[in-house]
Amino acid sequence: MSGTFSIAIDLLLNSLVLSGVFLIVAMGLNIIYGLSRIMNMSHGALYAVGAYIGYSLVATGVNYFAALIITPILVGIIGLLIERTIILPMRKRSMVYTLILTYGLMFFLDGMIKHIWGNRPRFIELPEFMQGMISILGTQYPVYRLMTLFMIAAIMIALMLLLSKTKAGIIMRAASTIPEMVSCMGINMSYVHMGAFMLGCAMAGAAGIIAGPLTTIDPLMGGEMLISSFVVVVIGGLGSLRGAVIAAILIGFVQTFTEFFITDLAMVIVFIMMAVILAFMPRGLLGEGKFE
Amino acid sequence: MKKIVTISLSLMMAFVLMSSQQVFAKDPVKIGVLVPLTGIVAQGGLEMKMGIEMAAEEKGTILGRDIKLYVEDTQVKPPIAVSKAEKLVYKDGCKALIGVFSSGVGLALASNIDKLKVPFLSTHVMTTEFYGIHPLVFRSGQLANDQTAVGNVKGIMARPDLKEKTYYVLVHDYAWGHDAGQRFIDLAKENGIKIYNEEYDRAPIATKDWSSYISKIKASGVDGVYIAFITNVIPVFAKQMSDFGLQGKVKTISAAAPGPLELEAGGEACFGIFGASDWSWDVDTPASNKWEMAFWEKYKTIPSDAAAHSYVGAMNLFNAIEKAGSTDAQAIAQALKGISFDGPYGNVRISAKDNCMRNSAVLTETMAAPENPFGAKVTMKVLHTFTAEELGPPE
Amino acid sequence: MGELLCTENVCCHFGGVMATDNVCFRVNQNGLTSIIGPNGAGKTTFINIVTGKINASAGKIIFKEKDITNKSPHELVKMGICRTFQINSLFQNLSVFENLRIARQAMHGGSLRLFSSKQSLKAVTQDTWAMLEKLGLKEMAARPAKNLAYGDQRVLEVAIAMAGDPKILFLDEPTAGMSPAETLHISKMIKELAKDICVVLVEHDMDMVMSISDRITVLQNGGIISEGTPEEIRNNQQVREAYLGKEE
Amino acid sequence: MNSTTSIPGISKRFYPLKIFAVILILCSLALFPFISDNRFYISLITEMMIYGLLAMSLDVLLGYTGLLSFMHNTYMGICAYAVGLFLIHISPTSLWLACFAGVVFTSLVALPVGWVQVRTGGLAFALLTLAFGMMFYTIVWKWYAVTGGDDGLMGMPNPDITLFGWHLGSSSDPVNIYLFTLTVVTICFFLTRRIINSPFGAVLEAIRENEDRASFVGINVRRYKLLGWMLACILASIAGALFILYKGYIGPSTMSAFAGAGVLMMVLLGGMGSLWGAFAGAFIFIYIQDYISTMTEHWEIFLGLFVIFLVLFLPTGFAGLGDYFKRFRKA
Repeated sequence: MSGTFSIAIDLLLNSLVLSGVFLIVAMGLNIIYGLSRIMNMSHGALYAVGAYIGYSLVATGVNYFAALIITPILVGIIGLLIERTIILPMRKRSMVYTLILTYGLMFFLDGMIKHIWGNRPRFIELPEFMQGMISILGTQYPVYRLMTLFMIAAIMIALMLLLSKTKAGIIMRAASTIPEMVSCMGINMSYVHMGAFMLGCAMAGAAGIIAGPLTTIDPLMGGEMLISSFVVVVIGGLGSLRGAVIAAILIGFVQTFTEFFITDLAMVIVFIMMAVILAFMPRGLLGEGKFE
Repeated sequence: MKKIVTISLSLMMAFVLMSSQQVFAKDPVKIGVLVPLTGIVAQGGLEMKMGIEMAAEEKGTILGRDIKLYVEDTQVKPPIAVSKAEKLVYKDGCKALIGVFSSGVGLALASNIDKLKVPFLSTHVMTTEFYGIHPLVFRSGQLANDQTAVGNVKGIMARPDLKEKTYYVLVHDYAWGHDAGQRFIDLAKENGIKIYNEEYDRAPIATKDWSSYISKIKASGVDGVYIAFITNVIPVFAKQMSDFGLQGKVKTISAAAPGPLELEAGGEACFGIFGASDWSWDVDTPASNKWEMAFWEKYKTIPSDAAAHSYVGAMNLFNAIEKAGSTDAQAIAQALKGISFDGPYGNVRISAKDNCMRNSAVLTETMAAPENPFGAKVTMKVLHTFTAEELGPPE
Repeated sequence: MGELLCTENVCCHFGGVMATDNVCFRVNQNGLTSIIGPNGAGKTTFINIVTGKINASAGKIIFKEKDITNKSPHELVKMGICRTFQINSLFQNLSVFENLRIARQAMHGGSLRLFSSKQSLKAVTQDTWAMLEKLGLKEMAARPAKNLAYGDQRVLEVAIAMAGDPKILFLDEPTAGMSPAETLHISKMIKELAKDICVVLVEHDMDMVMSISDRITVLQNGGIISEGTPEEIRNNQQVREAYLGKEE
Repeated sequence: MNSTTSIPGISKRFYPLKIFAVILILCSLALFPFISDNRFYISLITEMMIYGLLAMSLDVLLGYTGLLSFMHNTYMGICAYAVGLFLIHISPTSLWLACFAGVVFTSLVALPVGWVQVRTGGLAFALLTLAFGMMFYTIVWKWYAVTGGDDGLMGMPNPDITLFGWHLGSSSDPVNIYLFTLTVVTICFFLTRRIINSPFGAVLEAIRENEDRASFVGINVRRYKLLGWMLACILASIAGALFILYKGYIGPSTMSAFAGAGVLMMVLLGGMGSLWGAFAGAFIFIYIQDYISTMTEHWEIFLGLFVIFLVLFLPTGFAGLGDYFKRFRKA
């Protein structure tokens, strides 16, 4: 009996961890899309950049928790550079062109990762107390994976506080519903777009360093995460932050359980769900999706 | 009017560029090298390229002519590998093709060899379908799946603690993975080794997060796992197994040798991987030590079996062209049958019967590395050496 | 003259807001009926419901004794219910000629001909030229719609609706943003149209409405507050309150 | 000028010159395999023509109906697999029957997908093509028993090309395949040009310009979007049949999202809204991708920079007609 019970706990915790990572990545994508209507195809690559920067920081002796703070900031700065150089001139262009531009950016970032860090898989050296196992309700579960849940919860709370309490957060939320009105109130929209893009990239970086120890850090990790985050964002409703929370949990559980029971068709089911939502509920689960 | 100008301009440019490349230098012997430089196995591909380049440098000249290597990136995608092979043969005029990491790419090339009409010597393709597949297609590289299965099963039978275990079989979902998994299961059942899932599990190559597979292994309660993964992914899987606390409890047996650099990255979590493979730098023979130091001086990276296979394969090819006395495809093919070369892992002979190599091999287990010039922390300790006859297949 | 179209207590609400509240509206074979009312009275919403742009939450719409509630726009247009839009909605990059020709072709049929050339639909091309002639847009036939002056674009908007051989034509503020001269030109054209087909005009320009309408319906908060000839409406107490607010 | 049946706006100037340019290009392409016996360029140009046909089919969807598809290569892949499986399992000699079966099968698959696709528009349509594309990609990749999974289809026979009993040559010889591809692609090009300039094509352009207004002019928008989708998918499936005859191999990587975006770039490179622009885009993209990847291991960096440069400084593509896409532009 204890066998199936411990499997259930394993699966439950694995699903929560996967949902958490999807949530942070999808949030970043949604913030960028919600505000400046840009579907950032290079979001996966920025997630990988975050993982690699985290690895390098920890490898050069920086404490893991310090790296946890520094990495999103660094990736946010990279996001700033990207936004000011190639996204800004694209502001007035149609959605298709920004899609292809960020697609080219994905190629560029993947290539740079390979150039700087090479092809070898990398592992982040976790602090001592995080490496062990802990028994939960009778089953052994890695400490780090539990820590991930807390870290993700902390990031989400910080994001909620930022969006609801701070001035910048309120401006961003307002701009995502009616951009024109915000610019009429004398707020320089170009700074708002810049802030949104930086925040989105920082979220991708944070997801990267958190997911680093969970999966493998290698140049291809970006590509898969991009497809999964698209699925989550679409099912939650494009640009809807609340929708992304529900969709991330849903997809995290569906993917983990289907991979456990019917390994082959796991991803097919996920894509069928995406297709059904897009065709019959384009505004997403909560109906808050924004299309143009 | 503007449209017409742009289209005729772009076509003229294309024709000019194409025709300008027929320049004739003093003609060296051109060899096409097909290795994956991007994608999941980029590290293995890089090591193969190093092995071949080292062989070319060591060989110097063939039939008094220099050796010119044309390297192309297959990206582990069969359609791209086929177009690159066409480019190497038709455009660059290569007289032979060498390399190729994955069975999928190898089989795609083999099915197009009639168009290419040049000999193709694979140095890392392990599928058993290569035995006698085509008169122009040869293998001189990593042990084939059947040979590895024999090595692993003999290794398990020789150890009482491993013999009693029940094994969970998990493979990468492509031709090589299925072949390796099926071979081991058939041979294990013949020898009475218990297999938990005879319908072996298949994981996508791009899998990064092994947690769902590991929970299945944990749930099944097995005490052994047989994995047929691409070399670079083996240490990653071992690391996640140890993260989930299974390193001590579940013994990992691998159908392929793990890459040395990945072992370094994995560190202690990768200890205890058991498996048969051609070579590891722990092999203590004069030829092996000499080659290791030469490789270390040249590339300053830990010598790997991928580099060793490709080095030996390249030497076999160069010697065959020398023996054939010409770069004609049929002559080279004829010379390749039965040719042999004494390299880091002993004598490697290409059997005339099925164009595939026979060579001795070692049974290894990963553990902490002794003092070594490469600064390696993890080694593949040699437990036992198999003779070529032991591994077969019979000739 | 028989009744052409009538709506029986049509309602439509977005969430809590009751945009159209039990509207019963009747129109005859021809003549010009105007719908007026303060901003937000639900004029455009009502037209959107009748022309199929949005679905009615309740009530029925009868056209020539047939129930056409919530039918899709293209079916309604085929039946002769055409409309223009408050904000210009043209085929921007297509030429003025093509804007009209595609409307004629959609009505005339022949859109499924894959292999014959556009010119092969002779009747369609001739009708389009005739229409351009009538509306004085002939010289600009080859220019893309986006390069036209705003006034001409409004005329083209009406022309496209006309190309559908409408039995009943809904005009949504055709004179919005027009100079007095252009407004005069358009109202003369509308008066001309109303002779043989039924025209329903939604407008703010009071003196234009009063001068050319046969009947006027006044909407407020989604419901009809009064109907009648222009004179009755001019001195109707409720209408004045609706517009000018109650005298305290 | 304004006779009652002429249509203004179609420029008749330089018409003879245009015909001459087209004939010149076709002849030079037809004679190329006989001039230079370098088989690499013969197969490279065959591949360029096949991807040109695929890019043109995407342009019918994107440049003429205003519908963006991320993975239009899915339907090329499905047809290639269908033709391959037909030749391997049913009859290894009947080439035409295999191609016909492949195209019909792909259309039967594309119809229900199209019915769902046309319920959406704009970005939702694009993301839906990504969802369906990835679904078919995963099915093909996982169905190891039938499709050979990641290694693709093995053991493709090379049937002879026969026309009404007249034996033209075996499909294993690149020159025959080159000429066969050239004729099929040229026929498809002129047929598509004819359809684009027909009343049906006019309806598609009206939908691209203003979908809302189109339904208020009496056009059943969903039906015509579906027909436009089917036309694009049939052309893509023809490209799929040609691909497997040329390559003798089909694998999941040809149907991947990565390859899908490549086709999209060919259309943008060549300039949307011009059929021959798609071919120019395909020629240039494949040449650059082939050329860069042999130059350096890190070809991805340069391809990325090239795309960014292209979008920033040359948005309308080489054929200069990209502004058909004004409709999406927010200005």
